[in-house]
Amino acid sequence: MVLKRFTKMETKSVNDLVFGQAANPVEYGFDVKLGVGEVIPNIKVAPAEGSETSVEGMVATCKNIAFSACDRAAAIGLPTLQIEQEHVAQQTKSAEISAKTTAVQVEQLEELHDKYGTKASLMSTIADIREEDMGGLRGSDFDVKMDESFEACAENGASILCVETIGGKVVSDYGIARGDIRAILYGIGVLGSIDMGYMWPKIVDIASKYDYCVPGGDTDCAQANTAMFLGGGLTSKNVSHTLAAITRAIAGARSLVAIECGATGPTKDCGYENPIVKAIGGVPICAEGKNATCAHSDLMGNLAAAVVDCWSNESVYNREEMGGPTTGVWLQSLGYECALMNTATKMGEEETLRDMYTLADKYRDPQALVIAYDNAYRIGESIVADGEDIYLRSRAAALEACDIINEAVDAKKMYLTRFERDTLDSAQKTIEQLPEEQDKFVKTCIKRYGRKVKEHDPSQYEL
Amino acid sequence: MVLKRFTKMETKSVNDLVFGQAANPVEYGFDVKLGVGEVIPNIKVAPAEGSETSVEGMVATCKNIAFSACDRAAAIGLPTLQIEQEHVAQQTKSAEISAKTTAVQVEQLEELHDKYGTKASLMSTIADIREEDMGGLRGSDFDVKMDESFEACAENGASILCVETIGGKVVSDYGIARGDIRAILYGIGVLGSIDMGYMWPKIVDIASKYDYCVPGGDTDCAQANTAMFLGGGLTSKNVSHTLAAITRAIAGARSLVAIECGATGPTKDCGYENPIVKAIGGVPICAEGKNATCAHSDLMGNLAAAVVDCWSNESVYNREEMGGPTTGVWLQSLGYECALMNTATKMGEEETLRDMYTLADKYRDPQALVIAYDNAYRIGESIVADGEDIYLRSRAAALEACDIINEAVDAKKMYLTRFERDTLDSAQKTIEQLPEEQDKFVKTCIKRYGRKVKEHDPSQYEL
Amino acid sequence: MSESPLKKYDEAVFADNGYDDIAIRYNVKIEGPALKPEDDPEVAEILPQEEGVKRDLALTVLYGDKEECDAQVQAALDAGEDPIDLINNALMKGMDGVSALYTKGEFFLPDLMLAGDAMMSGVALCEEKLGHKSDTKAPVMTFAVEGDPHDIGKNLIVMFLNANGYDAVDLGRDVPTAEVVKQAQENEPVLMTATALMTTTMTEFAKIAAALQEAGIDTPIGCGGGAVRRDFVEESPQTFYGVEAYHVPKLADAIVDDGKTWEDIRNEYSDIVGEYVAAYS
Amino acid sequence: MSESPLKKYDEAVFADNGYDDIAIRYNVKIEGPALKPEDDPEVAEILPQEEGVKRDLALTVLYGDKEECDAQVQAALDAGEDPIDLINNALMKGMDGVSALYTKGEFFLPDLMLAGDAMMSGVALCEEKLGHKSDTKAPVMTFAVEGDPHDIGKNLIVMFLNANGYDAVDLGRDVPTAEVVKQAQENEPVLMTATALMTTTMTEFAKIAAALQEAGIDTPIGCGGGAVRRDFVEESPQTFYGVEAYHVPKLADAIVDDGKTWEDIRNEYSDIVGEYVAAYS
Ligand SMILES: [Zn+2]
Ligand SMILES: [Zn+2]
Ligand SMILES: [Zn+2]
Repeated sequence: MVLKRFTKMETKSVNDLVFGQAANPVEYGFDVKLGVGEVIPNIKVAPAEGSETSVEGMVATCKNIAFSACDRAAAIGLPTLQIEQEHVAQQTKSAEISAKTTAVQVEQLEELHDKYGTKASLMSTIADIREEDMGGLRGSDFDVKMDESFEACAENGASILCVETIGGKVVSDYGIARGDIRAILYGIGVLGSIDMGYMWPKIVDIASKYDYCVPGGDTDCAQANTAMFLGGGLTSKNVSHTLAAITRAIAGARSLVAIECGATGPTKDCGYENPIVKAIGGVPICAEGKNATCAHSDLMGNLAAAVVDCWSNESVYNREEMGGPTTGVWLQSLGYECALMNTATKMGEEETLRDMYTLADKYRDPQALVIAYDNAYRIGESIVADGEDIYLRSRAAALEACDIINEAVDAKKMYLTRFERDTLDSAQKTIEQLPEEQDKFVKTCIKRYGRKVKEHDPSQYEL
Repeated sequence: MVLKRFTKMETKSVNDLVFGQAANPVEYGFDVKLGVGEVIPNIKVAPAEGSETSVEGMVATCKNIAFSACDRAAAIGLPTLQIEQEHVAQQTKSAEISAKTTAVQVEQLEELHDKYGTKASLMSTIADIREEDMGGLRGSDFDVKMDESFEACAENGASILCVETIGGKVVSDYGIARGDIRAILYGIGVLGSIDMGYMWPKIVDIASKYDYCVPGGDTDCAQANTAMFLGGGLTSKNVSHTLAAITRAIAGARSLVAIECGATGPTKDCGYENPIVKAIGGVPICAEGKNATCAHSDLMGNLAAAVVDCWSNESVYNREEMGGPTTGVWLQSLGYECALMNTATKMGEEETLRDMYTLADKYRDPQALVIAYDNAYRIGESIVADGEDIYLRSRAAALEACDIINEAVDAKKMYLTRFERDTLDSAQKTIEQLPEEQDKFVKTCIKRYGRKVKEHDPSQYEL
Repeated sequence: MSESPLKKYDEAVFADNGYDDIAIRYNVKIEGPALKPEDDPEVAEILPQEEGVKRDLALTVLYGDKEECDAQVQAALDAGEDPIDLINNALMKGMDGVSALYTKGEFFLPDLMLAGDAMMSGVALCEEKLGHKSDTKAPVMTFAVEGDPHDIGKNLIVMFLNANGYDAVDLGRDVPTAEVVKQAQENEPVLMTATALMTTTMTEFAKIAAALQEAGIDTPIGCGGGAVRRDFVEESPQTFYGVEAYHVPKLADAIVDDGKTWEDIRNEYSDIVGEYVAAYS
Repeated sequence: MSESPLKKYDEAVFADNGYDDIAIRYNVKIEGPALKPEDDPEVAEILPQEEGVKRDLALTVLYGDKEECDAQVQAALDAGEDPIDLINNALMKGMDGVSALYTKGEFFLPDLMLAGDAMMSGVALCEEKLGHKSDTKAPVMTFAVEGDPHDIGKNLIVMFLNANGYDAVDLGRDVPTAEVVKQAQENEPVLMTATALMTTTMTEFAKIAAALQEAGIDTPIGCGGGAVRRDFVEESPQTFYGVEAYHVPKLADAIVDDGKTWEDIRNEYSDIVGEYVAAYS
């Protein structure tokens, strides 16, 4: 399949990048419309431990989650409810479980829609159960099982199909732990993009068969989020936050591939690179931040909301709080944040709120800085300038991120530790010295990482 | 003690009512200043079950909470951290436990302050362990124990002393369950106010002995929040939300008494009547809303932030989430919300954000409507107009709330169910027919509720 | 006062779809047409059909009018009506109607409380005439645990029990464990409910269960309240987690009519109370 | 592109106290003066004092320079240096310096990883010369549980073990329980670590513990990873909850040197790892 690469920006101006609005809106589920103004909550709850051991267990836990979500949505007057079912491996491996867990949640959402008129939808995120060194990425049993799971979900009423593909992870993991930007660029920009080009046409085909269903998007969870999570807080001492910032910019070039294959958004919540994808592709995005602290800590809890269309809590244990089931607790926090955004939009002050969200974090950390919507737009422009070549555009994104950080440092807005400063300088120097041709770069990388990363198998990427 | 009743508004204009700013700022703890612009997070975690059985258990759980809070504050770059220690009964009953749990948390906060320069403080909320029918409100063993606990906390470094007094609860509980507005007015407006007038001069005296410590404030948790919690969500079928709204207005007249006794704020988080108190008394307030869903569900998650100075999560179990200890998880959500407000203030857009917060909930429910800051200011004005008389001002607040709701209904902005409509009409009619003199009202109430509420003992209020 | 700063946004906020773009008052949105309570088809089935003293009496309960109820009961008794007949076929029928409307969402807590007050007062008058207590289904004991001064949840339980023909033995609030054991020995309840608001008072549940076991009393204990969670409750034997006050009579029925044990209740809670309960699935 | 819409707020946001009113980069704020790693007083104590091949070698590890390290080791061996002496008094000393700097917050993960790569490569050359494996403190087994393809946390553990003189027996990721038992029988580790990312893979811990018990193997199992909680882990015997990857060597030391059991570790975790650990207090 020859992809239509983006070579210009779908979002015409940086100021058009704002929550709730997208150049290319999308409709799905029970009357949900994204990109035309409203921001909606996306609640996600992890199946309780032990529930994975039987079909009935999985169905019961999924029903429980959907019931509690619908109950709270009605209790507090939410205009729209989206549930995300992020598969555990056991779900994806069984078409029966995929079908039944989807059906039971869709049923609850339909009841809510019928009784109250609430707009409602279900995002089904299939687990990427493939392994590069065990079975392989293409045509393996697990690859086939994933196709079957996508089909089962769509057939049973899923509104959106998503996935977090893992192509290139074995190499980027190596690079992230060692601060090796070349490995990161190869793992994410090249290998990740190639693997998405294999997976996404299949997903788009399946979704297109059902009028209530759309192909959502992908996230670089397996790679850029590994850098972010290991990067941790300001006082952590693992991965450099400037390196994590560059990694995020590269992820923008990668996650765009889903859209190039026909995905329409909403993309996946944990893709902190989504502002770049939205800037280029004009699709509505999911995002998570200050109301996803149940799942992880980031340094951009407000900024992540600046251009969101679907606001998520990422994940939480399914159990009871004093304030009720965690499903209701976190949905309510999300729903109220959406209400704030939707109020700003009605007031005609959405740009003001967007700018508040952004400035609340822009200089908290370099990782926040590079995905601040104005900088995300800049990175987007650097990507489309080299849009036809997945390697060159990833490299351009990385260099643009370096420039953005350096400019902020020069303007005395951003301050770096020595570690952050050193790793930024060294990464920038390395990138600048990389070859101008994809072939040459790939050849060097295969030689270098074929040896250092024993799980890496270039043939899985047709390299 | 003769109290200086408020007969005019400390907050000069309704537009001066905004988060982070107060007519009468206050300083306490390690360099914390409230009311001069910055909104700060207030994290509160319930001691783990079982920890209450020993001094060591209580100290360990309190240390754990403070450690996790300080750790997260540093990790995400919060300029200020406030911890609230809301006592369980066992803490207040033992001066030793009060002292040691306070000291261990203050020690953590001081370390944070020394190492990072973080501004830091501890709010100590003593449990009201008195019971009207068993031992009594005044001079009982439990009353004395409370005094000792306040003293122990202040002596060991507490920055703020607070309490949720329960005067009048036995009568208001009766009234709330039966929709009897007269009992509510008597229980909150008269009995609650009288009891606060007994308790608060003692607390103010203790705090005044320590330069780092201030007397914060009281909340009508025991009464107005009972109405709110029983009122529940839109689909609940217990207490009427219009009645709960009137109850809240009355609570404003009551909770003001702490300020009249010398409390300086910040007041207690769960006092949803605080906007009224701030409008009249000009003191900084705590509040809770969309980031307190761990503890309870309200219908004003954003609106509650509109005029806040200290943003709280109310309470959460002390346990682990995927994102770390609940202390860190909820502190981060709070801290990020504060960052949003502080950013708006720096941008000069604090009024815009305040109005977004307010409009996001103003017409979600009548309870939200009456404490929207513009209406809270109106209710404040009605209170100070009768400021000298605790009964008349409570009645005025109740009637103003009725007017506010009716006006919004007439303007087709607020919609009511038949139940809400009927209970509003009947309450309004009842209130309008009440006597003009406090003595006469009290006499009728003693006669009526002395019989119906067996726990009620008017002598506890010097009636 | 000066004009509200919010006024300038009114036009924008109420434009187009209006406030529904922000929040929807679903309670208003789904409200059906107004109906007199006695005209509700289900209630019409429950109430005495025949015009007369028993129907009138049921209606005073339905409307929660204690004074009128007292007056009518007294008049009926004076006119020689059978007190047992009045209780079972007038007062309790009115209460059944109230429960039906509450379940449907047509009636609310104050309706229930005032009807309960009227019904209980009428029953008391009848019992005075009888010279002894009337029959109840069984005794059920209620209390808030030691250290817990909050009792509004427990008071709701008492009201639901009385309304459903149980003898609610209410020990009050802040009740020491020894007192619970003593009262359980005296009253032999079929079920007891323990309520707690705080994490540090719910630990009493385990102590109560242990004390009862030691005394050889195996009555199921329904535990609930503010900070209480199912997983915590189920760490003790003999207990189960109670979710809503109005579930209690149905749980008592399951024990009395079907011999359900506390283990059965843990396993079949949703079925017993007849609705989907998230904490039990 | 057009100018950033945020530009207009720059002046306001950076006025007065600047961005510190919103967020403070504490990592920058508390940073001490720059120091060459070998000049850190603690590291200076650890490194060979005397100028010469061993100090140079330790420095190549300290700087994570694998190629230079390989070259120097080879040259030293060719010059007749004792391989055991090189391992213990040069390569491991460099690594000890790295660990010290990491603990202080002066060194970071990549420093550790690159130093570890250099050290391990140097050790391999020495062992080649020796003709056999060098001594380690003890074998420790590591794996990600069945169904879990995530292994970066486990890889960190492996690195920390090697850096501290343990023989890390790495079973990889997605490891079936039967394989765990088999490898435990063969390798007789003093400790094993099981990692899991999801709520639905952490349930493997219980299965592994049961299978090991059945096989009569009572090696402590440190369980950790993404969604893992202490309370869940402790539902199985023989396990404890592991909080940070860098804790593992200290836990292994406690087992090897002080004979600590899994129960001891549950009770003394904070003491053993030498820091306040919130999950254990
Ligand atoms: Zn993810
Ligand atoms: Zn409260
Ligand atoms: Zn409270």
